[in-house]
Amino acid sequence: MQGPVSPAFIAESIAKHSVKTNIGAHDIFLGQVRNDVINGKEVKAIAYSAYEEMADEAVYRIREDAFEKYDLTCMHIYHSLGLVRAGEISLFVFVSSAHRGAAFDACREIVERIKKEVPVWGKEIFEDESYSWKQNKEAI
Amino acid sequence: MQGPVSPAFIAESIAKHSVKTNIGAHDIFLGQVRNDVINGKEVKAIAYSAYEEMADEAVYRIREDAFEKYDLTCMHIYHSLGLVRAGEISLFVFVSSAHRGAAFDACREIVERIKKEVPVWGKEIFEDESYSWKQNKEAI
Amino acid sequence: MTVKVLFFGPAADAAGRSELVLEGAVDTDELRQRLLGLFPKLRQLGFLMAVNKQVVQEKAVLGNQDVVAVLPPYSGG
Amino acid sequence: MTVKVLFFGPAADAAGRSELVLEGAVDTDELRQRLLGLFPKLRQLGFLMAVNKQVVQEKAVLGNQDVVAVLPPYSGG
Repeated sequence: MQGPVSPAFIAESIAKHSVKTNIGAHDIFLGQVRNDVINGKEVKAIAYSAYEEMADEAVYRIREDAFEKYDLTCMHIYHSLGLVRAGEISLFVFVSSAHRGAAFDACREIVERIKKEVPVWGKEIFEDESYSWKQNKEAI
Repeated sequence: MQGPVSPAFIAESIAKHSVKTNIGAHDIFLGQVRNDVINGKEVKAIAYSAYEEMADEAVYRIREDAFEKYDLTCMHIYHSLGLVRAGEISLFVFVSSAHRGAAFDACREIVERIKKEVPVWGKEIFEDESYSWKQNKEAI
Repeated sequence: MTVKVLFFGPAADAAGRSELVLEGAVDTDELRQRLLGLFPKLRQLGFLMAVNKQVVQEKAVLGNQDVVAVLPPYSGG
Repeated sequence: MTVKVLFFGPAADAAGRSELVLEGAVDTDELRQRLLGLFPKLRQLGFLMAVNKQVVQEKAVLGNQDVVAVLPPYSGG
């Protein structure tokens, strides 16, 4: 989605699941942009870009694999594109299952795979409008 | 809290964290009441009761232990008391940290400990107003 | 010497009440036996006891005015 | 025979462009060498290549009109 994931959007997503009364557990991961200090300058936002067609395919594969491996009721994955300010949310993974084990296991695995397999890049923008490219801890 | 945890309340909780720009990861667990079928009758709600003073102490201990063990920024735990209908949320655990590992580990451990250590009981109420006492899979 | 006994969840159903004041129970083992005698339905339930909000796993001596909670397996979440 | 090369994230910075059409590259190893020659800043970046959206870990033969993406380490989330 373009821009940050809003708390209202998350609330709507949660509310929609109240009709699915076979669900017993939801695990939700939210990635929030940190105001890291890099070489003395504070990150004020991250601009995300992606190889969108390939990213869509990667997310589709991650979804399919998770449904295959775990007993899940439903799953939603949203990653921001464009500008997300420090304190705003850039990643929303929402996994639901009858029992909590599957939701916990799947949600964590999905987040790890998103970081590793989805072609998205974050440009960290500092207060003075200069930038550097974000480096994830577990890079390729 | 009395009654179900509303999606709007969850959204407000998330929104409040946007000022904490040292947070990079939130893990949120939500327990939702399932319409299990027990002896042919469908659960329409659970009425929760607790030994409240002891429950408060148990939650306090779980909080303290998690802050001690994991590098967390903040943590919020809410369990419903009173009536929660099938599809509504009865447990809300919200754990935030700079990096995702701590949030994931702590959230899961907190949920397991809540189920084991907090004196709360759920009375499953069926469509015909009869009831049975809920049994958790990992009981004492 | 009196102790106050609190019954929670299915234990309140089994005892038909949420509290009870008992005289002369000296320790938790003796109290457990008296409760099982008074309320036989507690037998199939299984329960722990907490004395003044502390769960006791072994026999504990009771003091005057202690509050003893009868705690069947928890089922929160 | 032409291939279209797409540059993403820091690779677009290093190449100063987001795409480029190249003639005559027969496989991904040869293409990599040509790209490093054209855009030396790609060296320090490190990158994988995807041919028609499939990441290739070993040398792959290129066909006419293939789309090759230059993918520096991902940093989503």
